[in-house]
Amino acid sequence: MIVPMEHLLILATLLFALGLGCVLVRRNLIMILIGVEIMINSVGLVLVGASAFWQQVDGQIMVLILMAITAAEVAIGLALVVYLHQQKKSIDVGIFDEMRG
Amino acid sequence: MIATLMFYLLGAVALGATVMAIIQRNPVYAVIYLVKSIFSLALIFYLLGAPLIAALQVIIYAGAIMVLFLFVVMMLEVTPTNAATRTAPGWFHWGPVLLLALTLVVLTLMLIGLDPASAEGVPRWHASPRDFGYALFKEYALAVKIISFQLSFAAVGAFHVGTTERRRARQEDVS
Amino acid sequence: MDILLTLILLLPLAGGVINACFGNRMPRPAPVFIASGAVIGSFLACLGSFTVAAGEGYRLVLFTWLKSGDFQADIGLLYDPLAAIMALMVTGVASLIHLYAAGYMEDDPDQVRFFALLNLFVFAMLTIVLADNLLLLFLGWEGVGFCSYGLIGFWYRKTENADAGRKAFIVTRTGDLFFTVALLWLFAIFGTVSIEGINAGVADLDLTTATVISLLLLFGACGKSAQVPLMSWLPDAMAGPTPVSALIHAATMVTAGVYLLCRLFPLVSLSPLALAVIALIGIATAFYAATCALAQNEIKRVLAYSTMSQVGYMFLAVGLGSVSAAMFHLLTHAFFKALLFMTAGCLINLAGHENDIRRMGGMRQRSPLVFWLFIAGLLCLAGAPLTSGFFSKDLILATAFAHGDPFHLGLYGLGVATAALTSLYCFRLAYLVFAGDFRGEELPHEPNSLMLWPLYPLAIIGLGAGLLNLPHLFAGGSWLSGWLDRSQDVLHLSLNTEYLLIAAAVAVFVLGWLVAGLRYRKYTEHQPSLVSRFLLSGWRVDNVFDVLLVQPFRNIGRFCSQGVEIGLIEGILNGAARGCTDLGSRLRGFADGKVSAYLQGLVWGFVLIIGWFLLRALI
Amino acid sequence: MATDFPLLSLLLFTPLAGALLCLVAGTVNTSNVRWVALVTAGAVLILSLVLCLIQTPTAGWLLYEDYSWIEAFGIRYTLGLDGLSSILILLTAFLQVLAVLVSWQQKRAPAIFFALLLILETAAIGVLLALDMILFYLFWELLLIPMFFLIGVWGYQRRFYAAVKFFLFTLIGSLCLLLAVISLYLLHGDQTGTYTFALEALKQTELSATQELVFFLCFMAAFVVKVPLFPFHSWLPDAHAEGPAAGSVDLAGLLLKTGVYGMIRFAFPLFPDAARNAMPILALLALVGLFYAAWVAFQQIDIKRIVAYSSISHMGFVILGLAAWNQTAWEGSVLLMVNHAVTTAGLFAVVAMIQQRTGTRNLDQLGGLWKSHPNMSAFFLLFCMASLGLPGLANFAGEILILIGVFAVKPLWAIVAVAGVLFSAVYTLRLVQETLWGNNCEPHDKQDLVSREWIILIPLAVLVVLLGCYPQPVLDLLREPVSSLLMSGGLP
Amino acid sequence: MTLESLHSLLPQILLALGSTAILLGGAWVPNRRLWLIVGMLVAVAAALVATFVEPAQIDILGLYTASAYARFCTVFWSLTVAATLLISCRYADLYRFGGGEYTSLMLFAAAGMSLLSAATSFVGLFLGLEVLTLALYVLIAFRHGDSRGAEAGMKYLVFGAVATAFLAFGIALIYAATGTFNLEAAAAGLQTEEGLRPLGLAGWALLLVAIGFKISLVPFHLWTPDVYQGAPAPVSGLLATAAKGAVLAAFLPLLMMTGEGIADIRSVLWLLAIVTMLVGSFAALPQTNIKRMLAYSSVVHMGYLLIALIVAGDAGSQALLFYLVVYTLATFGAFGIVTTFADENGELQDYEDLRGLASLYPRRSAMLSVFLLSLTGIPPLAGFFAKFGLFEAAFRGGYAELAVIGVFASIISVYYYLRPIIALYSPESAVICRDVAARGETLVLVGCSLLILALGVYPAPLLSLVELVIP
Repeated sequence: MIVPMEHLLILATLLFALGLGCVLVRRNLIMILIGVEIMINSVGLVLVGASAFWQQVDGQIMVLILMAITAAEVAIGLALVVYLHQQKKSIDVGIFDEMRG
Repeated sequence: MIATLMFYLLGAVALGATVMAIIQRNPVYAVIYLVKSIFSLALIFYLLGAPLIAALQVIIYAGAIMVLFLFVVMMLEVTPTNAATRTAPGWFHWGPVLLLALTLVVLTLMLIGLDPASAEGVPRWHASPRDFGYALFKEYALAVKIISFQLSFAAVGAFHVGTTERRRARQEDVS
Repeated sequence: MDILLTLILLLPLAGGVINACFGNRMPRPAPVFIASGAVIGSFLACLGSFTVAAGEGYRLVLFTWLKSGDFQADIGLLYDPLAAIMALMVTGVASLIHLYAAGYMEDDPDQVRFFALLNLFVFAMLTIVLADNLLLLFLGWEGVGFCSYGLIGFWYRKTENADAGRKAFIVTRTGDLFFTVALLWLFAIFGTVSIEGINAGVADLDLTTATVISLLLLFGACGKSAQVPLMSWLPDAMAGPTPVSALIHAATMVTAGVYLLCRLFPLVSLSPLALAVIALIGIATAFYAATCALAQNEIKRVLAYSTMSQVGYMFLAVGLGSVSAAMFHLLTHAFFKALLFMTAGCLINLAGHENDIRRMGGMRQRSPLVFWLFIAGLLCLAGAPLTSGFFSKDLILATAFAHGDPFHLGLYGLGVATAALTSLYCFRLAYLVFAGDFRGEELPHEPNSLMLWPLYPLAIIGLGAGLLNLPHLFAGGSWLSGWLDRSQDVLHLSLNTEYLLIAAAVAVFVLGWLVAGLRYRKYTEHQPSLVSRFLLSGWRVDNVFDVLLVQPFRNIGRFCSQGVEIGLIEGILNGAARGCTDLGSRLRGFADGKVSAYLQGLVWGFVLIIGWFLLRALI
Repeated sequence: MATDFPLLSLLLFTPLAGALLCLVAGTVNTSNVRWVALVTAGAVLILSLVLCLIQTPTAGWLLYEDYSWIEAFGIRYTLGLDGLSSILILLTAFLQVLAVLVSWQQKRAPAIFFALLLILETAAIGVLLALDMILFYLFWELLLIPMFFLIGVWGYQRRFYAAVKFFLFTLIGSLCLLLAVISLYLLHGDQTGTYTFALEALKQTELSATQELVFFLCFMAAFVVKVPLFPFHSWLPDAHAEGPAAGSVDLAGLLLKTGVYGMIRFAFPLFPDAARNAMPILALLALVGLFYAAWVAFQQIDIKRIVAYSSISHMGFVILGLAAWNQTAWEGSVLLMVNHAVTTAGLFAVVAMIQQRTGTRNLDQLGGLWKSHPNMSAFFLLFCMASLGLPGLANFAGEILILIGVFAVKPLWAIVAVAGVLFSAVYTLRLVQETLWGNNCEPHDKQDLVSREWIILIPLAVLVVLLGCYPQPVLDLLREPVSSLLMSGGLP
Repeated sequence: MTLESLHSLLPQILLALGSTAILLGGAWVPNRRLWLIVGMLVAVAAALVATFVEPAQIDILGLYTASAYARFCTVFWSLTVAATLLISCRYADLYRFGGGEYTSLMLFAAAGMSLLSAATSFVGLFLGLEVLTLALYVLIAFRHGDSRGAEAGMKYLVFGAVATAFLAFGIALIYAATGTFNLEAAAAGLQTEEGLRPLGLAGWALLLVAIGFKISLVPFHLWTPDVYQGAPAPVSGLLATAAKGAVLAAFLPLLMMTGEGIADIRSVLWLLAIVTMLVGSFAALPQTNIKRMLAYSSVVHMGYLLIALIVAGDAGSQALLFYLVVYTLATFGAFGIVTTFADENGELQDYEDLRGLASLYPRRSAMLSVFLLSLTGIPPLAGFFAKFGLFEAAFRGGYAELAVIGVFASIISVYYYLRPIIALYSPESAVICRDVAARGETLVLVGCSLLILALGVYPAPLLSLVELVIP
């Protein structure tokens, strides 16, 4: 390992927190999805770090799986964004509160 | 030692780029910043002995997913339209971008000149593409299959969700 | 013999049930025949079986009513001298009253109900009389209460009548509470409720218990017999049809209390204190009722108060320890009071359904026959010499005098004073009703013959019933005392004393007459004085009860239903329900439809879990 | 009498079969449904009558059935019939026939209505027969559903409120019961190694005083609510007032009884010591309820609510009898329960008729009904008199036995209770007064009783008189079961 | 990847391939009914295969297992999906669903669920969950032009994506702490007293957030009512039952283990169970929309199921599976009834719309009552024995407090379950003429209610089956 695992984890956690913050603070649907991407990136960082730590290849494979899954999710998500935009002419999540209670 | 230093530098770049991505009002800028963050993470991956993942990170994330984002952002024209942001961005805007970009380029160049196998402090272990492929298609073959299904269904789903009413009506007439 | 005895009870019951169930489906006179026939049959059965009762009496158990654990109560009859003479009186008077009622109620559309209830009443009364155990007695006791309730409120379309019935029922039931407690207590002590069993076992009873039980019985009797303090229902009960007043509220039911005390006399007589209280209540009632009778304006109310007063005398007699005196007065009173009531019914008819004696007057001209019958009754009531009332009342007063101690002498004095008052209100009534000219406007409504002729035998018996227990002074043999096996009740006073007592009695009778004659010979319209208003309202007892009992009852009721039920219990329940829904709404408010809020919830949950881990790690 | 024929199961499931038949028949022709219901209810009545008649008053189970049911939990299908249950079953069957007759004119969804009535009957019989705690609980809860629908669907304006209140109240109690049963079961299983819900086995469980008290309270929570004892009675007036006539008949006649039955069959024998200690509290609540309900009844203006509160008052009496814990009082309690069921059923039946004719149950708007409907009024008067405890009519017999039993133990309780009898007279007479007497009501329907109503009221009236004058057959049947239950609870 | 492992995964493969085939076929032959029926047959076939074909090997590449337990889950989820497809026939016609796409996505979701509950490794778990979630994203927003459906899809997407991120981060942390993706080994690795243990616990916390989202535990439940309300009724039915059950089932084997690490997780679950039961119950009280009410009800029931999960052991898992089956029958049935009441104007959701429907549709109303009462736990419906088993297990496991809170929650539940029933049976009828129920719908609903009744009277068969398969 080039750095202590802790430092790596701190970096990942910071990234994760930033992504979560983005998800929480932004109301633009696309920005929320971007926030999720940031979070998943940080996951990749942890996995690669752990993979190096345990000297196993499994973690890296998990990163690959994660990428593929994310790609699929983003595809659907963005399609939905387009669909929502068609309907409401907006991608501000705040206006989608027809159902509540 | 260099690798360690690079890790911290790259981490700082990634964090900075991410922060910038988050605070952007304009999603286009955000995507660009994010690409920067992804690049730096890819470099860290490389440092951590995952060259293949580093490459894939750039190719898939930056190359596919972020482009998709950009595409949608452009298509929906969701960029803010108020006057303040439409004016040509000044140094306040360009400064961080350039700085980060510059750092990245320097670091990349340094990495190219660095042999991970011989550099001091870099672990001897790294996942060679052969190991990787072996594990992927042997142990995790099932996962690959599932992912392939998953991606195809994502396509179907995206297609279904994205289909416009007009096209659907045409479909209905056929059935 | 068993059959005859059973018939005494069964006939009125059958008559009542048949009338109640099928009366309305039968042609018109049939229910009357059934009812009267049943009672007369019962009377004949009494007569036929009278001799069996002599001595120890006759026991008959029909079937077991209730048996559980140690408790057993039978439907059983105890036909002893006391019961026999009482049953004879009840059935006899009831027969005559039924006949009278046949005339009186001729045109009433609800005749059937009337006769059904009347028959049931006779049945219940006979059950009291004949029951061999207290529980069965209690059945009759409550039964007469119910029938009286139904009959007082017979003309239910007027709410006052129904109210009067209800009042009678509830007040008498208040007395019944004490009776019930006495019953329970007696069972707890003796392990039986049989009257014979209780009377046989009283010897071992300690004094306090005996006193308390006797007092409980006394209060029970007070309720039924309209004695102080449970007397206020009787005047109101006059709302019922006149035959009812005659039968229930003069001859039979109100004397049930006296009968009860006589029936359990071995128990009651154990405690001198209880006897004294009985005597006191008796004389107090007698005096109270006599004063009230003085001021009444309705003919039946006068008679009602007089009944109360006379029953007070009977209580006094029991309190003095003389069962035969009590029974003697009970019998004579039954006859002449029934006579009085029924005649009063005729008078009311004659006055054109007018109750108020201030609007009568000159009734003698309307029907001399009725006048004489009524006077016969009044003389008995007032204690005119040689009438039955004279003898029976005199016996009681003499017994009181014979005790000799100051307490009893005081009782005697009050008794004599009451006798004077009795005479006074009797003649006041006579003068107001018969003297002068008719003051009302209504045309007379002639009583039919069926209403008149049962009065003759009653008048004769009423006047002559003194023979039943004629003291030796008048060459009598005190037959009743003998029959009841109460030779100790026969007085042995010196001749002088006896003459003195008789003289006193005659004197007060005459005194009353004279005063009444002076005061009421000529009717003058005048504003009632404060005193007479006080007396008219029965010493304002109703108001007192209203304030002391009825209002608190209502208020507690309101407190329970408004305060506790709706306020407290419902309040707590609704509060809990509202708390739940409020909490629900608040929780629901978290789901405000905004994704960002939801995401915050998610993060808070994450923080919660991490916090929980930390907490566990730290502790 | 040991027969292999599952007579008890037959008794238990005949109404259920009838209910299914009703539903099936309802799809063809709705007017036939009531006949199906009547015939079924009649058959059950005959069967239960036979069961009552064939038994001799001996101790032990007259009939007993025991099959394996759910092995995994040790739940068995155990039924047993003794004098106590047979009396109450007979009562149930009788009242159910009346309930069917009372709702003869049911227009809304008669098939479901009658099916629910019959399901209710199955549940009630099941409660009275079950000897396995879970089987008992099953039927206990099953009572709720039909009743809930009867009130909630066929009731009056505030039916949802009333139905939910009923449901919630009883469910809270039952769930406490369930918890107690489960933990008792585990405790017993841990002690002996056999996990079973059989009543007889559970009686052997060794319990500490605290455990016993907690279990007892949980059991009582279920039963006390159902009885209902003050202050847990709040659901009853609403349920009565908003429920249909048949619902009220069943509520008063069936449901309330199951509570008392549960106490004497399960709660007391299982936890005798705790029960004995709790008796003064129970008696206190019973006495308070007795007066309180009478007072509240006095203030009501809805006839049904008056009758409902009178039920609470009378059930207070019943509980007081149980609290005395001796033979006479217990026999009196059960007898009063039966009598009260009959009387109250009669009252509710007549009230339904009154409402049908006048369109109101408000005392202020009623009055003088004797004039227009003498026969109906006569029955009403009879039931009212029975209700206020006139000797010779039904309720008195039970009340006096209770009083005697109680007086032997705690004279003060009895004396206070006697006063309660007066209170019942006060509100009952007010009820009679303002409906039958007076002159201020013009009913739109002048029809006095029709033949169907005669058929309903005559048996009730006959029973009211019969139970008042000759309750001995009932008492004979009760003697042995009651004394053995008292034994198992430990006689004082 | 050997033939044996393929053979062992036959049901899942059948589902996935069938789904693909139908997708392709649907593009050529646009016959909606046909594909729905075919899809249903495929699902049933998968169930049959899972039942009767003995797997060649139990452990499949270290990702999945083919144990009796996993097969039981496969059977159950497949059948649920089959029922969903059957019940969707009329509904799909009504809203002109693309038959091929809808069916294939459903089958794909079934494959995901079955993989999920068969997972033995975090990789397998993650994949299964993502397959399921992805299919659901589309299915929830399947109704075109329906703004509520779109909103529901969006909410689910955002939540799902965030949850995926949490899940992935959690898995990554656990991997970092233990060095393995294998579920049991990972959990076992946690128990050792190492410096990395806090890392693992943090990973579990993240993981629990993701699970909490999937099975909508409080406070991760907020999306639930909105999504259920907006999604097509059959999809809501699937969401509330199989989609949650699969997640729970996946974690059951894990909780069967003992040890300190698991104890920590148990304690969190304990807390979550309490909060979930209480908050869910209270939040359900003021609901006036049946789908939202059912959503909250599902939240509460997940709280109940957590009790069983916490107790684990034989008693707990038996109770859990039994409860899950019974709960699925009832909830699915209730959503099924909502499905049958849908027409061109939309679904019947508000209680106001339900008023008086019983007089028009006595059978469906009766069935809805049966379902809701079973959820309440009233005998003689299956819900009673389910709750009974649960509370018994809780007592046995020494979690009496959970049982008591569960009882409290079921008391509150009475109110919200009874409200729609009373609305149905109120005399005044909402004057809406609804379509008659299709044959398929009737079949499914009658089947559900009969099963509920039968299990309520005689639960022994299911109990012994469950006993047979518990891990």
